Amino acid sequence: RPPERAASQAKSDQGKKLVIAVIPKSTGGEFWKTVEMGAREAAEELGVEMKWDGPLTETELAEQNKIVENMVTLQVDGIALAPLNRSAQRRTVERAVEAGIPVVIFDSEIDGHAHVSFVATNNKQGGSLGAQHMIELLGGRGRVLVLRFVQGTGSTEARAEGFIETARAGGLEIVADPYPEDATVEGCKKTATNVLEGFVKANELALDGIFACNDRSTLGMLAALEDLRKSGVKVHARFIGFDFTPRLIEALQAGLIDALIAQNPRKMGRLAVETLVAYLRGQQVPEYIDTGVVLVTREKLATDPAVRQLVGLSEKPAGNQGEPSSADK
Amino acid sequence: MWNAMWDSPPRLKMVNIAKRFGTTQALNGVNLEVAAGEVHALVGENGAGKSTLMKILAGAYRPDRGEMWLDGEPFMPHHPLDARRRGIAMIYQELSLAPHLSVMENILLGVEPARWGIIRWRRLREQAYAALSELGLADLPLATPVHNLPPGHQQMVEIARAVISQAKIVVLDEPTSSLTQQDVERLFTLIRRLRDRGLAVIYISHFLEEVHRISDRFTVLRDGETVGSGITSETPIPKIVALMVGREVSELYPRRRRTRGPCILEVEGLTGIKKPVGASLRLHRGEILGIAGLVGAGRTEFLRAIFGLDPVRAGDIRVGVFRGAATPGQRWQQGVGFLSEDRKREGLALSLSIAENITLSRVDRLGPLGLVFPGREERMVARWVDRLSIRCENLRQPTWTLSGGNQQKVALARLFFADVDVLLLDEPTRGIDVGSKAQIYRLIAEAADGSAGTSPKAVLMVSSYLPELLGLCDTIAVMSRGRLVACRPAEQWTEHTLMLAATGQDQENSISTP
Amino acid sequence: MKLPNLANSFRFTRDMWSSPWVTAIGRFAALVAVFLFFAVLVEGGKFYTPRNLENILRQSAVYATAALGMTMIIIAGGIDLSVGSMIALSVVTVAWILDYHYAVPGSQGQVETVYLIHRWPVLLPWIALVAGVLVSVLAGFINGITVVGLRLVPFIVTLGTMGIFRGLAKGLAQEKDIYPREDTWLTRLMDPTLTSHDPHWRAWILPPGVWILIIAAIVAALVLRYTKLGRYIFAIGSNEETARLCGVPVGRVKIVTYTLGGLFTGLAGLMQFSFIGGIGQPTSAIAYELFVIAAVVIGGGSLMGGQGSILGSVIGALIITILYMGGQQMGWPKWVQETVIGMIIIAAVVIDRLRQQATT
Amino acid sequence: MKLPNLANSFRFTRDMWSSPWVTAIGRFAALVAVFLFFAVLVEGGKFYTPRNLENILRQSAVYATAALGMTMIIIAGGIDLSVGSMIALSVVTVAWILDYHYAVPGSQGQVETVYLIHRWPVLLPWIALVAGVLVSVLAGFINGITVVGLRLVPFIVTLGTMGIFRGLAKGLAQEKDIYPREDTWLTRLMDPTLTSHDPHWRAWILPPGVWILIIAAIVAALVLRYTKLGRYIFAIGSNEETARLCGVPVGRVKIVTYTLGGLFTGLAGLMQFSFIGGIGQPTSAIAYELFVIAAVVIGGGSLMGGQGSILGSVIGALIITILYMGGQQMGWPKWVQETVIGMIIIAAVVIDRLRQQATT
Ligand SMILES: Nc1ncnc2c1ncn2[C@@H]1O[C@H](COP(=O)(O)OP(=O)(O)OP(=O)(O)O)[C@@H](O)[C@H]1O
Ligand SMILES: Nc1ncnc2c1ncn2[C@@H]1O[C@H](COP(=O)(O)OP(=O)(O)OP(=O)(O)O)[C@@H](O)[C@H]1O
Ligand SMILES: O[C@@H]1[C@@H](O)[C@H](O)OC[C@H]1O
Ligand SMILES: [Mg+2]
Ligand SMILES: [Mg+2]
Repeated sequence: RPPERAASQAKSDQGKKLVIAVIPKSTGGEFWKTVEMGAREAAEELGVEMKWDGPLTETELAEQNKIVENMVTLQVDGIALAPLNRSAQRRTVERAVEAGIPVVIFDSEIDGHAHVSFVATNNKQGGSLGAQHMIELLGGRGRVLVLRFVQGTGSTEARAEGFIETARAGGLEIVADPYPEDATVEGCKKTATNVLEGFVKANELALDGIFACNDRSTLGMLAALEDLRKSGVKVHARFIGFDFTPRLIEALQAGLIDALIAQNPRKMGRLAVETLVAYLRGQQVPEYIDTGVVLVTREKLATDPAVRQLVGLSEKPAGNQGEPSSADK
Repeated sequence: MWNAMWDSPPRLKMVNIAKRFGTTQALNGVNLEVAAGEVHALVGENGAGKSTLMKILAGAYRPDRGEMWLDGEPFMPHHPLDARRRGIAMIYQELSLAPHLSVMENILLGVEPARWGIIRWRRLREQAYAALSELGLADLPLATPVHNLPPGHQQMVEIARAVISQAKIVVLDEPTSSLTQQDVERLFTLIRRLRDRGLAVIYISHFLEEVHRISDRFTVLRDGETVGSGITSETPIPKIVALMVGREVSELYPRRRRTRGPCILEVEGLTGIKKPVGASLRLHRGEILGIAGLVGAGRTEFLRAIFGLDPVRAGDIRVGVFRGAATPGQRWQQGVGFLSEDRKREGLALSLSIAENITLSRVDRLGPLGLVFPGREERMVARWVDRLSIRCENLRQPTWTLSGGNQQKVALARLFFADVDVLLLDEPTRGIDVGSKAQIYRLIAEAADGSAGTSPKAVLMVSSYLPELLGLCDTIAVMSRGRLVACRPAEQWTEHTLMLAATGQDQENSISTP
Repeated sequence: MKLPNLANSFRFTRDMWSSPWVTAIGRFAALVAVFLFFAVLVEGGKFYTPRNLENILRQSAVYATAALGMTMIIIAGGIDLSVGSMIALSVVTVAWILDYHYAVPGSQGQVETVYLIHRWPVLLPWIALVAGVLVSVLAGFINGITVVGLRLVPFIVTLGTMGIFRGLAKGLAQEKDIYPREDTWLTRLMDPTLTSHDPHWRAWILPPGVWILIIAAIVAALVLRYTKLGRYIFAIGSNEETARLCGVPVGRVKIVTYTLGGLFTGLAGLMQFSFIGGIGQPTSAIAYELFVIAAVVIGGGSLMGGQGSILGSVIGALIITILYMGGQQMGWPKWVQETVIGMIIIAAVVIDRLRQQATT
Repeated sequence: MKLPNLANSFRFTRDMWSSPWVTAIGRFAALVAVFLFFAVLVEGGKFYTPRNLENILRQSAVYATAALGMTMIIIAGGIDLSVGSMIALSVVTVAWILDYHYAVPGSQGQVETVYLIHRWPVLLPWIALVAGVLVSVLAGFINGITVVGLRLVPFIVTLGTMGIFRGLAKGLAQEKDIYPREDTWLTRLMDPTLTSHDPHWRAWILPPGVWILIIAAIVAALVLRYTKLGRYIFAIGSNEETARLCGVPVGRVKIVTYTLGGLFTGLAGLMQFSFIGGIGQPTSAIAYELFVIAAVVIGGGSLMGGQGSILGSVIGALIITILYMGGQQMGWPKWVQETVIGMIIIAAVVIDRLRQQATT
């Protein structure tokens, strides 16, 4: 954690408009779009210029490294980075810091201490939140499948870990925890399909619970389950996913998903930028900022206004129900 | 002279050589003996196996059986380099150069002077220069990629390649088909020099007059077997032909009186990108009009420009009632057909069937609304396959399975199938043996007569083989440096006057259109 | 000289083995062999349940449909590396139209979002379908005129347009996935029907997408075999110079071929849209060109042009799919699957070459 | 006997414009133009800081190094679609060796894990380096003998091995990323040196990986120009039949070419290993073959064989990299970047064709 020099540098920067780079794990997908939204809002409010760029999918390490380097070249004042890999990119971050550019890490953890602050969901807690609910749903017994996401990634690995630990402690059996083929919905769906096929016995899916670690893997699993159902296989497994997208919310309402663990991507984007700017302006920032995680069930979705707001369901009464905020358009 | 050498073993002895390609027995027990210090001609019909035999000698193919001796030593090359090292230099029938490499690299390809695998450029340049000098082409640019050279010079580069190696035997497989008369003379001088130096030269050609001029002895192949050999000066050409074909070719040119019909093709001042230059010509139904000229005179370009394959810069073309330039597609529609001199590159789609090749220019005749009815196609094609006696197993056979002569007939059948009124034929018998030639001449004549059951056609025929022009055509024009310099009835021409006109020494030099 | 009548036009030694029928039967035998292999090995006969058979068709449909156009292009001596991107472009276009909305001033001075799908619930899916196909047709046309107009190697042109079309797909989707407001029948195009609970869908017997494939394949095969266009495509691939000499409008035929390629790829795009669950994902179908080309090659297409068959390519797509599905259902690790598929691609071509050698 | 003097072997009208030097200068001009474009547009002169110049070299090194081998293969008339997979295979191999460990019975009856890197801290990185390169050499050799031995089109062979090598990389890594126990100097191969605080690294002036590229490029260019092997590669690509008849050992030369391709790809693999932070990621370098081929083609290589140059390909790799970097630094959206790169690839080839036309 580079201490003093921020304050001194902050002074020299005064008067000049700050330029910061925000680098997500990928530029595709609902989750990152929402993060971008939050980040942009914050940047506008704080009067800083923001550059947003990331790799295509969440496996392209070399790509993300190049983007970080190019931002260093541009001598942006600060970088907020959601690292693809917690150990492999440690040096990437250290190099940026060596070049005099403070880095705030968000969404996913990174090894080392070069960064200024870490703004993220408590992912492990999110995982165990899911496991607790699963234990409740299954009454403390059952065979559960966990669909992971990209290996080596701070966020989703912590979720899987949190889930598995808590679930095991609560008496559940983890029968498989595969990584998907790649970081796309398709890739997740393919892997989910293959793995599920192995549990189909006598036209029945011999699983009691399923957990997926983020939006892509939840979507893929959802699609795979739908295919199974449509082809006449009985599915009684409880399904808990992570993150929300309009499609996932619909599925939750329709009973295809039992619960979603929701992070707050908008807030995450917002806080990442706010923290970075605060640091650049010479303020004290905490080492870790928790952006919060909640369990969303069908009931909460219908009744809890905070939850409804979080997932973007309109606050207006019944008639307009289901209208997403569609802030991107 | 070569008689004296019989005491020592012959330079080359090939005994009982056989080679089979799939179902084709290309060679079936061939014997060949060549002495040092002689030019030995190898002749035979298309597909007799000449090139195959030489490729075995050069190590490109392995024979199925048979033995070879080189200067009395057993000889069986495993690959071309092997043969080259033992003193076999080969100039293949098809041009075989690496177009991107320079002249000097091509000359020394495969035998570059090198130390530790590193090329010694200086020495390479010297050796290439020496070889070219010997051919009288010292001014050829050594570092230019060969694709920038005209075809004649490309052929000379290949010959230089053979000269360079310390060869004992030099094989030339149809070397003259793309050479100018001047280059042919230069080549013959070189061949004689090589012979006098004690090398053995094997010379393959369908131009029997050339064979007669240059060779000391000859060997005839027929259907993959040796059917005879002898001393050239003691054997008249017709006898060699009889050995090749297995019968007397009595009437090579079907001479008949024809009546000239109306003018159907009129060309006025046609000028292409480089050639032709202001060429004019009138062609009538019932007429066979030949165009003579040296290689590179622009005859091919003339036909291509008429047919819309090459751009036209100036001039006018009239076909029947149609005026002006047109695409090949339109030409076919107007009743004009074109036979290319280059079968392999553009004449035939070799992987398509016989039927498909024949109908390709008039697919619209195979059914209404852009449809194709295979049954109808086969009926229509069968007639022409029969008329041209194309030897094949069935109509859906890929064209590459046919022998060269039969491939040529397929290309020709396309014009008959399309029932065109004007046949533009470019070297219709290039590389074709004597027997097949006679058959092709008969077909062309029948078309012009109208004796094939249709109305008389008009034929415009380019050929470098003067006897064929004199024997077949009613009228002959000469093209020189892109200009049509003379056009007279065939009776008024002799080989000599044609030659003079082609080289631009014709006294009268008048364009007379009778 | 006699006419080559049928009796003598049939020599057992050579012609029989190289006849298109024998070739097709050979490929079919390979397909059956691959199928039987897994039918025996996958436990409990699960591999040949009607459900799995339907799945084989459903999962191979996208590749097979795109392979129809690729077959034509490859026969004409070309190649199209941009099919994956074109599929994505179609997918995104369909979703974009289904999700099209605009803002109107609402009742209380608020802005209200109006979705076109709510206005035109019947018409809009059709518009989306047509637009989704058309965009690929246009893309194919662009490939065609670039190859012909600039006289460039198709490999390079389509390598370029692969980037361009993918970029446009992402641009249209604003670099995220588009989630259409409502599910329409377009989303259900590839749904299994055999086991469906909905009698309406059951009546289809096979998923509508598979029907599209079947009809498209028949049309493509007929075009290649029984039309002038088909003849020209073969002729150009066999020897472009000859085709030109014979009056074939080479440029125009090539453009039409690439455009037809776009048409079939557009249909494949519709299927992909349904298959990934009715969303507009611009990163969809990455690297599909390789599978599609592989299907054509396994099916007997030659990258030198002049050779290939629709039936063969469809069989090729089925073989690839069965290998994947079988490998998955056998629980082979992913890496084994990839390795095996790689080997099969090579093996297929080797066998083809051996067969051809045996007949010459 | 006189030597032909230079004057007569040099025709000004034609030869001058098609001479390799003019061609090279033309390409260099294109590179400079692209560079200047961004140098002007990227604010504050940041595009031509020493740091960015170093970055351009670092970021293009993987493509450029792999392009060296690809250049040879393409000149010989072949193609290699498996380079991306080969890079991944090398990356995984290096990581696997660095992470190699085994269990021994520990002090209190417990099992203890021993890491080889702790035993042989100096030697092991070297072993990993050699093995990482060798595995790609072997892979290239396999491509070569398959193309030659089975007489297959390289497109198909390497499409197959693309799957096979990727599969093997995943298999070796057990379908996960490998995290070597310790960082070694191998991880730092591509670290920037200019801005490094470590004087030891600074002394290198450029990152060691870039040096490897420079040396490899010089060697490759010399091989192509001054050795028999190099001329044979050109001869085979120019006219394989002629080369065979002239006694060039075609098969052997092709095998050597693909194997050399593997060698350079292996070196690129080392760089990639460092560039992604020293882990063994089997999904790394997906689709890199396309960039590498594009670099060669932009650099003047012809997919028909017989043409291409090392300098050109390196310039091609630099152009592609500068376009990406410039696009990012200008803040172009991703989709614009992709679209632009696609267009540039096509434009590069068009310009090349025009230039060639002008000289003939
Ligand atoms: N590579 C090959 N594959 C199959 N058949 C071949 C091959 N090479 C030659 N043949 C066949 O072998 C026979 C002899 O061919 P070859 O080329 O030796 O004839 P040639 O005497 O040189 O004829 P031409 O006068 O036309 O050059 C022909 O029937 C030919 O079709
Ligand atoms: N200088 C040259 N460079 C390259 N190609 C040439 C050159 N001259 C002629 N050619 C080609 O060689 C072939 C024959 O040339 P051209 O048409 O001028 O002569 P021709 O009188 O028809 O001779 P031929 O009897 O060989 O057909 C043509 O295809 C032509 O394009
Ligand atoms: O870390 C990211 C996670 O927070 C989100 O849920 O999905 C994408 C992930 O990689
Ligand atoms: Mg011959
Ligand atoms: Mg000619």
